[in-house]
Amino acid sequence: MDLSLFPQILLNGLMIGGIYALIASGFTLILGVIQVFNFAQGQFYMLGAFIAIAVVTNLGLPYPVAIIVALLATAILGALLYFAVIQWTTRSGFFNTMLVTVAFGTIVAQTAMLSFGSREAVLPPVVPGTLSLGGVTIPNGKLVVIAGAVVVMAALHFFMKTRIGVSMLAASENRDVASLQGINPKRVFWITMAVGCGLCGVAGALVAPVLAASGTMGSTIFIKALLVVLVGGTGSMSGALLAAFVVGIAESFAFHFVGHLGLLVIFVLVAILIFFRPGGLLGKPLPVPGE
Amino acid sequence: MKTGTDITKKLVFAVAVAVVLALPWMTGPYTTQLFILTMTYGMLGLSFAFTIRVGLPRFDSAAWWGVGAYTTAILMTKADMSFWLTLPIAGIVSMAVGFLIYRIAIPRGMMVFLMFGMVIALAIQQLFGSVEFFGGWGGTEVIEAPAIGGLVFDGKRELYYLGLGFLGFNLICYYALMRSRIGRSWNAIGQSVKLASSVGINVVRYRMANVLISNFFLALTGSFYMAFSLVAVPATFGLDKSLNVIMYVIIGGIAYSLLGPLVGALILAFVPEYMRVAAEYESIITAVVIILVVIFLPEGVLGWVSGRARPWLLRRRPWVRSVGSKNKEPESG
Amino acid sequence: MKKRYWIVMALALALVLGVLGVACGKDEPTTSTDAGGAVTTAGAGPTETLKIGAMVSLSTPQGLEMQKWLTMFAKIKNEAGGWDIGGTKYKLDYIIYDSGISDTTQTRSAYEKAVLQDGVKHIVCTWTDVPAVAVTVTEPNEVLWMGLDFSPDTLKPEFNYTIRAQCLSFALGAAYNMQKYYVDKGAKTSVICDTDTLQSQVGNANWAKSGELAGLKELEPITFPNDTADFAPVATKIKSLDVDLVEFAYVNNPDQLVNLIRALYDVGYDKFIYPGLIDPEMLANIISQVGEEYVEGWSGMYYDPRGIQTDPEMLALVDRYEQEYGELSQEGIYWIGPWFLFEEAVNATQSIDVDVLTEYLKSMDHGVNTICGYTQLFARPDVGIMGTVDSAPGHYMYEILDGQMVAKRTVSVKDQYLVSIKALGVVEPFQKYWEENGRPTFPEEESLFDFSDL
Amino acid sequence: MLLEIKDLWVHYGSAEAVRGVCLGVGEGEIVTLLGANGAGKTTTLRTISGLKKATSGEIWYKGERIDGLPAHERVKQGIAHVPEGRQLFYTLTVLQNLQMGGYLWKNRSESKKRLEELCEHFPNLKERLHHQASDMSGGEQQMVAVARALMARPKVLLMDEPSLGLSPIMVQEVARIVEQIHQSGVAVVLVEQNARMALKLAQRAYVLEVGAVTVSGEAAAISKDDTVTRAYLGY
Repeated sequence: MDLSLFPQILLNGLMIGGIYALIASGFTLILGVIQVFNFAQGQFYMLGAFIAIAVVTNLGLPYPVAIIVALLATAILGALLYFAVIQWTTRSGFFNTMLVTVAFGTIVAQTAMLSFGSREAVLPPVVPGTLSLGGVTIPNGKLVVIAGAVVVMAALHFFMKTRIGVSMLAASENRDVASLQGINPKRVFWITMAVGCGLCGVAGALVAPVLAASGTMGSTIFIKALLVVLVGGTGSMSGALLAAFVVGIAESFAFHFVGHLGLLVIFVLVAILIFFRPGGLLGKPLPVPGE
Repeated sequence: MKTGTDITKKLVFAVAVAVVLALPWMTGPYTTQLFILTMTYGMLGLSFAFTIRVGLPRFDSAAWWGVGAYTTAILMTKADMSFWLTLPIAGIVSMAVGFLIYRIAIPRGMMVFLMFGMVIALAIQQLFGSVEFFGGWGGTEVIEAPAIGGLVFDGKRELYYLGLGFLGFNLICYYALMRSRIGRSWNAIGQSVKLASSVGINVVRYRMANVLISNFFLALTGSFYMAFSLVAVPATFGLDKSLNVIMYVIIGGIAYSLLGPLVGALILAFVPEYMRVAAEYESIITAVVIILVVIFLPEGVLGWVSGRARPWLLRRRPWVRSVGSKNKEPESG
Repeated sequence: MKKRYWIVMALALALVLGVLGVACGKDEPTTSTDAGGAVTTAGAGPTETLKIGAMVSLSTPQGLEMQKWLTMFAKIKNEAGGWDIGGTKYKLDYIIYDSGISDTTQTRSAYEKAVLQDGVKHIVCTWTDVPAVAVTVTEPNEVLWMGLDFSPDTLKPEFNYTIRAQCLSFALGAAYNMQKYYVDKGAKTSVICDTDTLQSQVGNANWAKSGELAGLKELEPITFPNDTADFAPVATKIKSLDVDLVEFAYVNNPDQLVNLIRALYDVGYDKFIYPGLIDPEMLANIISQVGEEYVEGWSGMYYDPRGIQTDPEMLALVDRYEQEYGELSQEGIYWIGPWFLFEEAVNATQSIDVDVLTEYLKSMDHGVNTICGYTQLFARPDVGIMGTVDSAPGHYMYEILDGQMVAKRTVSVKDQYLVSIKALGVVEPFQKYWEENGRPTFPEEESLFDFSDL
Repeated sequence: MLLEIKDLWVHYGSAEAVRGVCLGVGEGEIVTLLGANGAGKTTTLRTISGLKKATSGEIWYKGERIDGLPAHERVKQGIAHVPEGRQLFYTLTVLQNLQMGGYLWKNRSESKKRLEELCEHFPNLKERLHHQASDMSGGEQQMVAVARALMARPKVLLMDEPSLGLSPIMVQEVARIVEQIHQSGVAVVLVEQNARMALKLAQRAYVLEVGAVTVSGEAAAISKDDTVTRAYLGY
């Protein structure tokens, strides 16, 4: 095959990997800390993209502002999801809570469908043009996405080192003992929901200029994020990051060589990986509520 | 006192059986069809509730349902097999493929099983859709309705009774299994994996057995589905269907592993029929209703009813409580 | 408990109000089941109700769009005091059913609800139902089905009430017109790129055949899963094939199309692109991504009839639509074609009897104008169906020049019909059919292909 | 009395864990709870710190009823709890563990000051601050757990089996630390398997049997009580 394509395929993998990383780390954060399987994660991603587009096209604000608005809006909605719904259902069990997030996701998705559905939503490229490196053309837009994802992941890394961040980790490890330190679990929980959902919102906002938005963009990316979590192992942010890039790049190459069956190939590869490395690449075994 | 309740119980049971048997003669074909669908979804729900007994939630029920449907369809069209012969084959195929996949997932615990299930749901659908052999996204068709001798199951009533047969078989098997020795081990695992393994139960093996049995019945449900659908299309067997199945179980009451899924499926099949709302908002309204039900009736409709009904009517299964609840408190002091 | 109760109730209320707000913000709430608002002219009020069913998915833009159009047709009829059929005024009740997206269960439920519960005898216009399931309900219950079908599932001589009023069998004329355009510009090799769906599995093979007929060397099509969001891998693969033309034959998801072209641009593909079905808004989107010189060429779309459509009746409908719902949207406009055939059949026979209507439709020998141009039903002697059951649908052609979509013309029914027969290699049975029944007559339209080219 | 518990009843499901326990802790006092496994000692502590909800009964602290408060609010009031089996945050470092203990200090320098103070009390923690908590030995983990609880400057420290699973030398060390805490003016409620050590340290003692207090009084007196010595001291 044409070797010059290699860097390009790699770059595609890196870009989508960055997005997976954001969604997957939001997901494992929520799963780890609140033990909520947040099904609405993908819908928050979709919402983030639509909000960013609306802010740029309707309000005429610059793109970086749109990212921040998308982050805040999805974070607030995530906290709202916690206050309005999740906190009443956690006591009645894991599945009940999960079902509720599914329902919430449906509401978000169908509402988006009804309000944005028949319109195309595309942002003009933020940094137009391409970069030429040794015969390889690299579109700037993709680099922006990768850079954005890295920046957000770094910010998340530092956030997890702050008092709030550490208290989130503490609460995820042992909720009772955390409350014995004076940590208010409820506060930690809604902050976690906000952060986890906000990460998805940012992911959506980041891809908006590159991938455009559609009402259905959230559903499969969520499954892919699960795949990333399986590969990376939960509880480990670095695992999620690594796995996201691994899955992203593998997917990119698999599509190139096996076409539309690439996804199946990835599934098989992941199954094999998990067979040999139960904890994923870096992580520890997944938390199991009620076991 | 006791004999009194016994008589009432028998009476209620007899009336219930009579009503169920007479239903297709009391209602129109469309309502009968709704009942057939209810039975199909009810059976899927039963299988979900069955694996929940060992603490494993399956998110791939629709996928294995599809495996059953496709096996039957392909065997009937390509190998010209009779419908009845395809039933055990569908079950075995589903168990065999399931075994290969779950060998990886089950030893890794509940959360991996759960996520794996979702991925499988997507993968199997993808497989059906993009592989030519399975008929692609257009699906695959069965021309012939199943028949025994002169009795052809092509009308609504016949299919209703066929469905009852499947459902009855399913219920009896699950009931017997739950009551058996292996069922007690499953209960123990459902209550606490740690405790169960500490008393020498091989958790992985028992879970595997449970899931494979559930796979068998899911595939059987798929075969039954082919009997009245006659067409299988990949989109039917997606993750959203599996989520619906869970909805039936939780709405019905997750603690009621036999009646719960059926009641849940019944409610969700019929209630929207009488809700006259603009169809594009239906999914939103259903979602809101589900949230409200989960918040206000966390034990499901049956749990709510049984709080008000006489206790013998619905026997609670205490073991399920431990599955969902978090942070179990130590019993020592 | 009390506090919690109120919080939740408030939330539920807020959600419902929010949803309604969204609906109202969209110009007008569209109630599907009620075709009310009928203005009854004094004395001659509608005496009977004619229920017609449509099967769409209400979670797709196309479905929502079709709902609007069809409800509007009913409204127009009712405003005029009902539909006068054979001396009886009928109040038209166009019932839109949600048949899901290629979901056999939901399709069956929707059809059985329509046929068994609501007593609908005519299903006119469908979108994402599963026709193979549909016919198992409609045929035994003698219900007229005029819908959309890509697959050969419903093309069986024993089906009596199934009219494939919107299908792909005779749709290759459009492809041929497009492909010829690029061949004239020097394209030699081509690859079709499409989603991995039923439509593409059936359609792309045919599309490639018309490409060969037009003189292109068609490579193995590239398909991608329907839910793909990142098209960079697809574009990379296309780039590696080194072809002269990329055909986005049936990609009709606007986001995907914009993304695809964007991705091609990003990897540095610099040959022809047939952008498929786009409208000016999408074109503007694409141009904002890649610059106007990147997407020059031919395009087919059915978005705005003005400039192409000359029939004042159709234009009036478009105006009415804009009055009712605001801006015209392209999503549903093509798929409502069957309604016009149905309307014509009812008006011609002055009957709503299913058998009368089917008989008329099966011997229909002329095209009917729809918003997207002429549609005509033809027989399928190649599969043993001698009645006209399969449609050659109308289609617009645009040329993209300097970032503008310049309206050119419709693809003629004649092209659609003849090119398809030739490309699919079924000339022989048709020739035999023509010898027995005479050649069909086509509407007056500009055409590239003639009987002599067969 | 600094902390007073009146007629406390606690249930796990329908099982009674604590049945009408009354006890009091004075300012700066060491009180020990003795009893066999399952007597309700841990449950009593968990109820005081708010991890477990009482079925009935009252908990008074500094003249205020606190049984309605959630656990994290009680920490704010000055009740710290070193749970059974240490229960550190094993994924965090020692320093982070201690910082979590000082979670309530909004003021960073205040928290830092307290950390330095504690490092003086627990000299061998100082050099291991950046180690992962899971890498520490059992005794060191116990030190971290105690130090973590002390970070919040509590008035009452609830200690659940601090010497469990430690070597005899470490048990000595734990006794020394409890003594030290006592000297700094913090009241201690000590639940201990090692009844001899507990009685030596404590001023007063309560003996629990099947969830109820059977014997209570001065520690010195109880250590001479025949039934108690036979049951818990082994002679």
